[in-house]
Amino acid sequence: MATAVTVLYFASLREQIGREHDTAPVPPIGVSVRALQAILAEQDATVGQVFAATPRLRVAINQALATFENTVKPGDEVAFFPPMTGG
Amino acid sequence: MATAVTVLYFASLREQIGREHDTAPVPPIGVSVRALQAILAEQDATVGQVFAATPRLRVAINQALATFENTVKPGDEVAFFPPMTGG
Amino acid sequence: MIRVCVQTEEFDVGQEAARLSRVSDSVGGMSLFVGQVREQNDGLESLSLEHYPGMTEALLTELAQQAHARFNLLACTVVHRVGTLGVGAPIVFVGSSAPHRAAALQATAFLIDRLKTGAPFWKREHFKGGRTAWVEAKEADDTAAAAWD
Amino acid sequence: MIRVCVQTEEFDVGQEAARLSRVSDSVGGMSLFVGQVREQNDGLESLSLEHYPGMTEALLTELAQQAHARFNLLACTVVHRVGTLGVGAPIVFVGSSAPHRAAALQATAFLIDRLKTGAPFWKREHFKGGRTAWVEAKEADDTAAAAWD
Repeated sequence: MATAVTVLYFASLREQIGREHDTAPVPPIGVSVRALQAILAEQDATVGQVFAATPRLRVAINQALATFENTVKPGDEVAFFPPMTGG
Repeated sequence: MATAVTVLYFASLREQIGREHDTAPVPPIGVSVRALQAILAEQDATVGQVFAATPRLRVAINQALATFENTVKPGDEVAFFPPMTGG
Repeated sequence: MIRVCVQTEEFDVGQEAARLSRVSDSVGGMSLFVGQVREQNDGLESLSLEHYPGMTEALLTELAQQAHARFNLLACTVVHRVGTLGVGAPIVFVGSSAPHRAAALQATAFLIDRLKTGAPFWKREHFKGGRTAWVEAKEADDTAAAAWD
Repeated sequence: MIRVCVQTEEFDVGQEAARLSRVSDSVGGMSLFVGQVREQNDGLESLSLEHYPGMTEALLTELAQQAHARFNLLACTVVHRVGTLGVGAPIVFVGSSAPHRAAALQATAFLIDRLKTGAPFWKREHFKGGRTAWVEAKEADDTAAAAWD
């Protein structure tokens, strides 16, 4: 059974953090995205700095746009990225 | 020197009148489109009836949209037609 | 760049798009509209399109120039077919290119709205069984054209 | 009919238009939009487009379904390229077909406005001399997207 979430970084976040993904342990009951950010920042201070330095940071849980109050559970895929600039 | 105007009929007007064009004599000083309509109706009663039976009749003088108060002079090309339905 | 054509032949949407696209490196957006003959369970078989040669080209050119100036276009194209057109056949192509999308989108809407009631074309419908009818001008089209005043 | 593609290859505007046109005899109007890489005397050479595989397709499909329902479309298509695209290269194709022109025109504007800020694509600019920069999200794009709420 999964005990961690997969974390993906895109665009300027990926570039500044220097990798495409992380994993982070979360309890079976889950944690908020904000709590997950704290866990990731504890694992690597750079991640915390990049989060802090990214205005209008966006998050998706399992490929659907989410808020920082949403809950993340083991096995989920969580992605962080700057505002989208398609088209 | 021209002493007449060329008159063109389009779409339902052409069909109801049964021909594509007429000529009508006008004085060198010119006449209004309304007066030209009267001249055409005197030449052929059908033309008068078709004008009367066409709601929102349109007119162009020398291929530019015009009003029924505009002046028509010998040598001009005057076209009558129903509202346009392009596109 | 302004391109206006009145023709019986079918137009090539890909070619028209390529023309509008290549006009400048500053093109960021291109908006295209195609009108075609529609059948709505009324037994329509074809339209015949009549126009006023000379005046049509002049008015379409004037309209294209208005759009070019009003929306700061880099290019615009109007191609209108005449003659007999079966159900599904393309009737009209309108396209605009501009640095930004909003100008291109608005210009194309302006062109097709104004063209409907402002250029000397007349449509006649031919139905199964031989019945024919002139297409009536729609008030909604006048309203759409006037909305750009 | 809904068609959504994310691809590196160039799309064919003529083929995409033909697909939208042929979907039904009830198609009366078809509105197409193409966005392309624009150079504005800033020395831009190319864009690289990154996306979130899986999520992109899902969001674009949802967006196309919204447009289809909201504007009563007969068909709509979104094709978005990713990878490296030089100046003048097409980036995105959006198209809608409907019985009447207004629905098609509005749907295409809706799709491109919403897609700009609502699908996980990110653009990076590559300039002459090697400088690169991530494209900043524009407030005007958020405003345009929100105008459809």
